Amino acid sequence: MEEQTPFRIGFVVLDRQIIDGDGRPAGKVDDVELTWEEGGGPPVMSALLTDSAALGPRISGRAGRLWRSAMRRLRPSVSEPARIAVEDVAAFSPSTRLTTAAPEQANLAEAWLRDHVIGRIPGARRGDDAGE
Amino acid sequence: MGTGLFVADLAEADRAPGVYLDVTATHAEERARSIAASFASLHPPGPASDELRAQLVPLASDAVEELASLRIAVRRGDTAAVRDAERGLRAAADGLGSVRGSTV
Amino acid sequence: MKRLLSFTLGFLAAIGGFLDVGDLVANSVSGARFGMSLAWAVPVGVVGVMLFTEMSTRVTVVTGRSTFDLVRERLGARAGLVNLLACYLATLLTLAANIGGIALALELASSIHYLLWVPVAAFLSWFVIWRVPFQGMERTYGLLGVALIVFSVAVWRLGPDWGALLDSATSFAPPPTEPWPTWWFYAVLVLGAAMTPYTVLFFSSSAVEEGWTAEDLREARTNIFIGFPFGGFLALSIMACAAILLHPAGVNVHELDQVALPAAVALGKVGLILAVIGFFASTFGASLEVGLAAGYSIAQYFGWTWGKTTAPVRAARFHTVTLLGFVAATALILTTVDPIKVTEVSVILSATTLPLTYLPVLVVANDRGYLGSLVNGRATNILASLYLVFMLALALAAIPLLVFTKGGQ
Amino acid sequence: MATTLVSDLIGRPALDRDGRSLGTVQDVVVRRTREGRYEVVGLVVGRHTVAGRFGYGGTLEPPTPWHRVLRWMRRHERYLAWEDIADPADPVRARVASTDLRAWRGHGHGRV
Repeated sequence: MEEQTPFRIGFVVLDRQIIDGDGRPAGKVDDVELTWEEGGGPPVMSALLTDSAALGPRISGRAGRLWRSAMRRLRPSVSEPARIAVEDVAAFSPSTRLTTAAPEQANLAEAWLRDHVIGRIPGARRGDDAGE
Repeated sequence: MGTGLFVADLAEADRAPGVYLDVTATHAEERARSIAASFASLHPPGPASDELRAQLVPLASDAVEELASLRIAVRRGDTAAVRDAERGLRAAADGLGSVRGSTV
Repeated sequence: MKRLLSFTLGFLAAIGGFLDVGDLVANSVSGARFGMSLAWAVPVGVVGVMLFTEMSTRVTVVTGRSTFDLVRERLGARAGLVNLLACYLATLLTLAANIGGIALALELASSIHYLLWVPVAAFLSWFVIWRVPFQGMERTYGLLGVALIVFSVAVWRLGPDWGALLDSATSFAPPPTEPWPTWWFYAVLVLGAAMTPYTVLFFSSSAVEEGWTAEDLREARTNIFIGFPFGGFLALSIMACAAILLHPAGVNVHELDQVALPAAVALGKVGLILAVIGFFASTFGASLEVGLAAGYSIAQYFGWTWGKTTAPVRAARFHTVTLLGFVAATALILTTVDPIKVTEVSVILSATTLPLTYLPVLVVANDRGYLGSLVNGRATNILASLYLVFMLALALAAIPLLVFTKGGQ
Repeated sequence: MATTLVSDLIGRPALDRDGRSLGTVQDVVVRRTREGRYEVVGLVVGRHTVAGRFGYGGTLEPPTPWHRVLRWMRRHERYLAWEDIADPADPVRARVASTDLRAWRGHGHGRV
């Protein structure tokens, strides 16, 4: 992807749907991490953060704090949002496609619910009925 | 009460399932009862309206009684009782109509 | 032949999907109280929902991006979240109203108290979402929903004075005895019932579920442009029945059983049975669509795997949220609050949240970067802009009218 | 190897050389270099409006009445190239006066 034209993170990366290596949705880009190298010069986009906990800072004001505390109570174990290195990103548009599988952390809630709630209900493992 | 009259007509002509008539009559009765009760509990603003209230309260309770007898008749499928209830209802309706006519 | 079959099913689903407890109540109450003077609201509402659904389906089919995915992208996380919560609340209320509607319809067929039916109705709706394949689901309630044609036949059988009906329909004003604010409240009710956000969300998301691509756009459009107007015709028939029979008798509609009265008076037992079947199908179909729409909106905002057609095990968060939606809605109705009042409030809330999802879809539908040559044409844009202003006015007026007229007293 | 989050950067007040407010940081503009790194090339500053995101780049042609409304709502937006930024801390200080800044006419998105 040799595209050189500059683009705005807010338009192209933030809040975009992440599709992991095998085509499954893996959440939204809730935040982006920038890193300054020692040698000075402009920072570089180093990672994408995805996890509803990462959404907290983006919802500024009281709602944001409410959101963050709720998230902490829901999942005390997970403090850091899931981090995806920029190198794993194949393309940013139309959605953020990864070359690798999504980090395990992004799917913690999905896995927990699958094993403890949904998996328990009979018929949960029925095949995809592709619309038939 | 309009609903009650419709239910009575349908019951007499046997043009609707009894189950439906029973539910509709019961709902009509419940609504009439709550309206009559809330009206009766209203404090009449002045002496002039006492006379109006004296007319309306009994008429309202007549209507509720007629709807109750209609419900019972419909549930029993007793068309004769339905016809009586309908006559009573029509009378109460005309009574209320005339009161409304005089005041408006 | 398969093309024709899938066409008719889509067409039927659009009818069955269009009418829900909100339409049944709003049109019948307005007809009983105002005659046909609110008839204009139905076509206006139908054109609005057709326009909105066509745009959002076109955007979803071409970009593969669902409505709430785009809402968040265009509004950003914060404004998107406010939008999501407002729409989710309206959708939950609509779900509760329709589950109440199913229970009331079953009460009419069994004279067992509707509250006993509520858990059954909720479980049945959830179970169909959980197990029954997508088109099978749409086919059932779509076919049964057409039973509501009985109201159109009833209008004809009641042999109304067509001249008087027409005068009332073109009067665009409340009957002398009725105040303007109440008349406008019921206008918002009829419009809100026709232009429900969940219909748009369900229709566009189901395009993704059924794997539609740009080629299927033509079929999607025929479903919308024929199915919805036919649904509007049935809504008008319900209003006409109430206007012809209940209005002169001074009967105000407070219960679902009264909505069915004209069908019984005009066509006897057969008419009544068809009406009750139609009630059951439209409220049941609506519960499925609203239940899914609630799950879709949250899953699409957070970017989870979503979709009824994917195996539940692979969309655990989506199915959990959908299940919780059903539990919350059932709990609300079990508090013995009057389902008809819940219906009216849910319609008012839907009308208030309508522009929140309409605006982002209108913007994306004009973005060549997303739709290429399929962006809105000039005519569509003019109409869409008019409706944007109209929907904003509707949204601003809805709640004040609800409060001022104390629920349309 | 200091890192910051875009969410911290967005919303930070921005001042020009003479201390006059440029509004707040609205967005970060990056460009992919030959080595495949995404280097920040500048910031978009201005007054926060929801419409800030609506307008996107050149590919949006809203119906005529709305086009003017959207452009009017985003009239405060200015583009601050990274070289013109003296100090990216809080608040962001620019080396140039606000008058010489132009809005960012870059490519919105599309097939990036």
